[in-house]
Amino acid sequence: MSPKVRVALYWLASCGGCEESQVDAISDKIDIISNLEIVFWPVAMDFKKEDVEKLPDESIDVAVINGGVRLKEHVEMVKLLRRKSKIVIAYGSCASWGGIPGLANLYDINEVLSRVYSEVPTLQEKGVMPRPKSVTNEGMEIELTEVLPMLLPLDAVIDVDYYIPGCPPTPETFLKALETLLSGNLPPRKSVIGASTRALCEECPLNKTKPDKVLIKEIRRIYNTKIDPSKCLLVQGIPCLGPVTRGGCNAKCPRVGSPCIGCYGPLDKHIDYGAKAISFIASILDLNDENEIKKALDNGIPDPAGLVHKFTLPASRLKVNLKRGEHK
Amino acid sequence: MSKHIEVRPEIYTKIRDFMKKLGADDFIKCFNCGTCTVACPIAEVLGIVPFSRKIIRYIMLGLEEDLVNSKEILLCLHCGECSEYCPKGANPAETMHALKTYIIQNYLLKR
Amino acid sequence: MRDKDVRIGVYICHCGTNIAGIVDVEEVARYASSIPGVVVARHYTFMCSETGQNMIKDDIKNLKLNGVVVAACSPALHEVTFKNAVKEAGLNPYLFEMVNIREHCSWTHTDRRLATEKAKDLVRMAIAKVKELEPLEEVKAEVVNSVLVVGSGVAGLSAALTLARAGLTVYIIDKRPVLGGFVTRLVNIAPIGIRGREFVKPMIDELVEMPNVKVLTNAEVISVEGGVGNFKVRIRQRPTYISDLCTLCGYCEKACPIEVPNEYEGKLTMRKAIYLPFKEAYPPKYVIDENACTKCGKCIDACPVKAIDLSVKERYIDLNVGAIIIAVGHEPYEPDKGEFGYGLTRRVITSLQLERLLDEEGPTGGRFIIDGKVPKTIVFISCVGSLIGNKTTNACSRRCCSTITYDTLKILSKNPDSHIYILYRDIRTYGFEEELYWKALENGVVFVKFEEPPKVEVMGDKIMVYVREATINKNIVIPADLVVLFVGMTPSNAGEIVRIFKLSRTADGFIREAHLKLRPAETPTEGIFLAGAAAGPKGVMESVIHGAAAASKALALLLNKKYILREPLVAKVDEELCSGCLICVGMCPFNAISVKYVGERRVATVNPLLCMGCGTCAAACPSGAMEHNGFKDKQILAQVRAFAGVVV
Amino acid sequence: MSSEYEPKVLMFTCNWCSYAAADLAGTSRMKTPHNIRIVRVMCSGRVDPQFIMEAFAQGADGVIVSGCHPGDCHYMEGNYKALRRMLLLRKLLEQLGIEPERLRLEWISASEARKFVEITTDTVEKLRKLGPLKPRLDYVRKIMEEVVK
Amino acid sequence: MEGAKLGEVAVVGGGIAGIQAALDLADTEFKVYLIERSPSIGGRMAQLDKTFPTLDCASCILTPKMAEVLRKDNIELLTLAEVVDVIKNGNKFKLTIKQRPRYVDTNKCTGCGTCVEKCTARGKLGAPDEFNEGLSTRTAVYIPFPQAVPKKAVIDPNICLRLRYKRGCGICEKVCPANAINFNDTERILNLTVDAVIVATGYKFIDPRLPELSIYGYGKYPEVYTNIEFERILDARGPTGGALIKKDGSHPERIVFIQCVGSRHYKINPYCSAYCCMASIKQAILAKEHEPKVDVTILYMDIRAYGKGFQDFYNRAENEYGIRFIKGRTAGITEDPSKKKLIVKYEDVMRGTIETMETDMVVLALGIVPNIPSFLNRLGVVRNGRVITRPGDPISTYVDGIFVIGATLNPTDIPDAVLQGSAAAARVTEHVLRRKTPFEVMRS
Repeated sequence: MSPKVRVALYWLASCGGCEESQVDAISDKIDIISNLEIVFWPVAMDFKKEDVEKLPDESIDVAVINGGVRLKEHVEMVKLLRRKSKIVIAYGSCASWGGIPGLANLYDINEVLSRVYSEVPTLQEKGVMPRPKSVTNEGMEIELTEVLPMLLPLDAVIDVDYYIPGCPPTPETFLKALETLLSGNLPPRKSVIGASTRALCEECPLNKTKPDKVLIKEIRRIYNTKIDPSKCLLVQGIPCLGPVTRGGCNAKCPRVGSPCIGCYGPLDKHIDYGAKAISFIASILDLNDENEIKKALDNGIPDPAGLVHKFTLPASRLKVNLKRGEHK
Repeated sequence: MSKHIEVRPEIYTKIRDFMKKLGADDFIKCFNCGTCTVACPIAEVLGIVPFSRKIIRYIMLGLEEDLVNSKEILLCLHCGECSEYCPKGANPAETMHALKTYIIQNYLLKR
Repeated sequence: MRDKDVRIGVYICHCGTNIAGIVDVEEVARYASSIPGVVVARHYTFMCSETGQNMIKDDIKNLKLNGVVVAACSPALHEVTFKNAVKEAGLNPYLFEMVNIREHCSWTHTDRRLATEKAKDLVRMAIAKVKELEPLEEVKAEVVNSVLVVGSGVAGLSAALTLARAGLTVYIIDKRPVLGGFVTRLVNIAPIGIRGREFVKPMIDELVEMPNVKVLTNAEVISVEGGVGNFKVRIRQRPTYISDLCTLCGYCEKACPIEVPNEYEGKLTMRKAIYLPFKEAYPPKYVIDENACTKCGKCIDACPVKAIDLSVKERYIDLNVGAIIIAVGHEPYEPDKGEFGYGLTRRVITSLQLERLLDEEGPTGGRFIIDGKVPKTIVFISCVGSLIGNKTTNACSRRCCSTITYDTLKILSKNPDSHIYILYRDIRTYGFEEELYWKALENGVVFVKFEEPPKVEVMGDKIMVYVREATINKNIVIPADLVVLFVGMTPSNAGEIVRIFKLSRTADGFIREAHLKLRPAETPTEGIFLAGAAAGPKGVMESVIHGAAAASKALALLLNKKYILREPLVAKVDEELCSGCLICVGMCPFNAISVKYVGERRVATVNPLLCMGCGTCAAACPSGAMEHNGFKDKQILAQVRAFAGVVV
Repeated sequence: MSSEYEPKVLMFTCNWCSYAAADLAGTSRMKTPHNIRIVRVMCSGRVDPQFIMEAFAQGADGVIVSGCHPGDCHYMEGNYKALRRMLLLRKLLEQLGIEPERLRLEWISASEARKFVEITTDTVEKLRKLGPLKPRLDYVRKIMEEVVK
Repeated sequence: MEGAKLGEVAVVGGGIAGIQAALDLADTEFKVYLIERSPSIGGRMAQLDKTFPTLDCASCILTPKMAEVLRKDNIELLTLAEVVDVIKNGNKFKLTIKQRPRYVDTNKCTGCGTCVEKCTARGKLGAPDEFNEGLSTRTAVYIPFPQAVPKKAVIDPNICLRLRYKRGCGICEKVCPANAINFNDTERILNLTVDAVIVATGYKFIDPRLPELSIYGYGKYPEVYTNIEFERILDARGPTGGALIKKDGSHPERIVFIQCVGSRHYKINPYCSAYCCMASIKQAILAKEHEPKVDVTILYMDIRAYGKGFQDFYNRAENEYGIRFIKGRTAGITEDPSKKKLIVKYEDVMRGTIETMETDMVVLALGIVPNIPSFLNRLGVVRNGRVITRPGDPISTYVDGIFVIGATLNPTDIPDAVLQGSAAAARVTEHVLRRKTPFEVMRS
């Protein structure tokens, strides 16, 4: 066998789901495990930053980073890993486009912090803000990294070689991606690996139940709608993002009657995933009177950004709510 | 509709028949273009404007007392300039001349 | 973007001083030459002239251009001209973009610097788009050598006759029960002086005998699909209860209990629910007025040849034609009740009713009488419905002045000692028709010009017409026995026609031509032509000519042609990207998108012959697989980025 | 906002109605503001919300989408689809800090040159009061540049 | 019958009507001979700057149609050619055509204009430029106008020194890069046999120097122009480069248009010339656009704004451009030598007052009469100066196969002329395909 592949794994503004999927994927793949040499994996073992700094540049074969860039410390770590690794992979929706934490970009960072540290009802001491430097009771000086004014996807900070989509990417996606990487002929840089090049509908078992004209009279909410799980959700008025989202998860959600929420992200031709989703959902709303349309949209989609930019806001064309920040 | 003067078509026919006998009924061709007024040497001087065109309108609309009281008919020198310039060949000069005889015969002598 | 091998030619037109007067054309040309990919940028006084076009052709050949931008007038005028020039030089005509720096720039701005700045932006945007354009081949479409003529007035008949004589199959339809249109109600067609129906009769007789002509009365188009060379038209024919067995004996009419005003006679007389519109009408049979008929069935029993069947239902006919000629004519303006006294007395009539009174076959047998008496003093008021009145098209109806003078002569021939006054805004007897005006004068008709519309007051059997005779500074009143309102021409339900045939209208409400002077007999939609008063007020003879002109365009399109070339600016599916989500299928009103299988993958596919090229499906396609040739995402985005100043 | 700020307005017009209205405004020599740049599409139904997002991201201060009056569309229903998309897009844009007045959807028929002039002039007036979009975009770009340094 | 020519047609007259007829015929697979008397097609419309009511520039409408005439390979263009005789035999027509010498080989000449620059017969030795209605002069060898089709040079034998004296000069021959000059070109007689003839020879202006029109002082006062001359002044390609200036170069403060000059007059021409009301309104608007401060008045008897969009154009002229419309007629124009102004005395009929207006320029809306070629007289279709056509079909004469369109028939404007052009093409198609006379109506 060729020498072991030296792998570094790291996580930023993450929920740990990506790690779960990585473990699920390779825990029974002895041939793969035996081939890997993990040089840095702080979430699992006690690796320190110095361990990476000691390594010669580009000595790590693959760095798999998940989670969005939220803190100043994240920026330093990913720059370090970039320097030390030949290939950097953005693993999962957060690393690729900012993910759900990216929705914080809709608000000014001070609003976010005050919400977290003073308005949340379960707080005992309200208003205690994180301070960059402080002294513990034992008199030890400790530092806290600063929160960035906006959350960024990985490729906004460092040069990313490949993306593996999903929240989290399914084990199959991760294995397919690994297979592609280890297959010797690497796809062009910056391409999405492990997933399909076409939209989810193609894999979805419910797609064939569509009538020949997909037109809906109203947009319904999943939580208060009794749906027929054997039929395409979109046709029943549920805003399923399957048609505009990349396939590769084998339609995990629609298969169990839950609409696709777009975690596998945009397709290659999209320039703004959210705008494209807006376009197709509005187009099939078969109403012609302006007030009727407004009523249907207000009832069906009270929070458009939440629906169409759940995973992609920081990578969208506008990236943030332009009305927040000092520049009101 | 206070001071609306009633149009009397029979007057127009009466005058037209009279003028026809005198061979001066070309005036019916007039389409009110106003060249005769400008061509007339004395109209502007005497300040009685518009000149022959106004008379022809009176005839066409049958405004009898306007015709009788109009001094233009008597002042007209019959120089013929207006007929010279008239684009319609409506011969206003002849009309004024014939009209003078008509007014004299029917109104002045009777008074 | 094929930046390395991009070789673009940019041409700025002065259009005399129309553009160069405001826009600094040298500066725009200089700026264009500074943009990467542009190998030549010229400016010339008239790019659309032969010299201008040769300039483009020579550059394409000598400099091996693979993209052309022309900044000049609106593409509506000369996009075709320049495309042909590019094509003749051997370059694919779809690697060309036109920039409107005249109507959208020099003609609408005054500040030279800002207008030049805008022209430069528009040129930059066009260059960015041309870099993304791809060569396209025109779509070869089968052509059907038949024409549908909508409307059987003079214009429709003239067009149908010319096309039928040239050998094309012609379908001519009319919403009314008989052919002939508005002109059949006129008593004298200038300059011949014969009745309207006598004028159209020989045309109809020749048409109906031709094997390649089909006539449908009581018929209206309800939907049109497809495009030039291959229209699918659905026609609804309201029930014609009476069959061809009818021998015009008239027993049914006697038996019919229902009486309604006869609109053919200008509502001056009554007619039965079952009636013959006018003498020698075609089709030669009686007609049942659906709104009036109570289906009592008395006529069925009275009919000796059992020609009447009241249970006939309306039927739908589908036609497949290569071209359509819209000749739906006009509707005479119907004054409101009380407008200039109309409807308050029988002594105020419209010019339509006058025509019937002058017709020997009319309600008064040609004797010009009202309520039995010969009207001594008659006052005509012109421009009602055109320039004056409650609802006006604010446009001259062109024919009223000539018709007024012509009718006065006819009245005077019947009642020589009537006194006729014509109250007018302008007497517009244009061209040789001036002699009608002179003849009317010589017959003692008095013309009074008004600036304020005259007022009409009904006083017993006298109608007092008050008007200001400004030329002698007097307010006069004419005690009239009869007032005739000369009603103008208004568009005949143009709203409906425009909706079905997807056309548009000009400010006066009539149907809009492609271009008043360049293409007066065509509409902007390829394959749909326009003739007669539908396009705007017109005389009978002018309608004959307009009908022939429309026919000439249809002949040029269809005569001896097996196929035509259609614009390839249609939608196309990238089957590698299509996920089969079928969102696009629901978007297409023309059913041009259907489903097909690549292996076992279901994908969408577009039929280029049915696709009209609107691009709605491309905007809706969630994965970007559906593309709109000539307006692809990358092409429009290039323009958007160039708009923001991005020089790429 | 400062008076010398000249808003940049991108206008998508449909080929059959609004483009012809713009032409008619030109032939009638009606004066329109200099800030409008027109992109011609065959139907307002072709305007993809992505184009509008790109326009704002590139610094357009306002975007007008104009088509034929409902019922008059040369392609039957293209304008209805534009209406639906713009209504939903405007809700999203509001959440992303773009004032709704910056995106207008108007019906302009081929003979309504005066309406074309009124709408373009009114839009530029409103955008002058709203102020430029560029400073906010520059602020975001500045943050991202600092992070990458 | 795909592509096979349906027949051969002669179109006499290369104005807008003739060009449209030729184009439509070519589209319907006819072989067309377009016969034009002057060196280039385009007719009167080529001299126009703008056209009513849309204010499109005339060349934007005309030049592409002229360019298309060249592009159509089944249209053969015969310029400097006049139809001398037309004889009908069977259902064909034999045409005798006299083609004047161009003295330039059209295959070689590229229209570069070098000869024109070098020609010695210019200025006083030159000739009045027909394109600018004689307001400027042109050289002996010249190109009629920038967008001429064919854009080739032509030599005027009356003023060319070489052609008049058989030797000397010949500079154009020396400088011509394509040596296209050919001094011994001769007149040619051509014979054509065609299936149908469309006559579109346009109109003639009433001579403004007629004694009855002397009251207007045309020719006597320099600042009295006919409307076609005024159009040339407004045109950027015209003598003043589009600047609205008087002959002495100064800007006019006031312009007066006088309608119906040589029209609606019982002695000169009883008919209305149809185009001139709208032409004057258009020129008034253009004058206002060139010089917004100029004061413009139109003296009219009736404004004949009868066509589509005309009334709207008239309203806009009055309300938006502030052009004064006065119903009235002048009895003559005199000059105030001291102030070098022209005096127009007229009656404002609607106010019944005599007005005397000082003006800088006067534009006469000159009447027109059909320009009927002599061969039509011999075919017996002309009676007292008017072409007689079938009552049911105004463009078909009683001689089957002879059609007459445009101003040759009656005074028409451009949209109607274009329509008549297409209609004539349809009539020819009918005539050839069915050999049946159109509209057997009232053969009285």
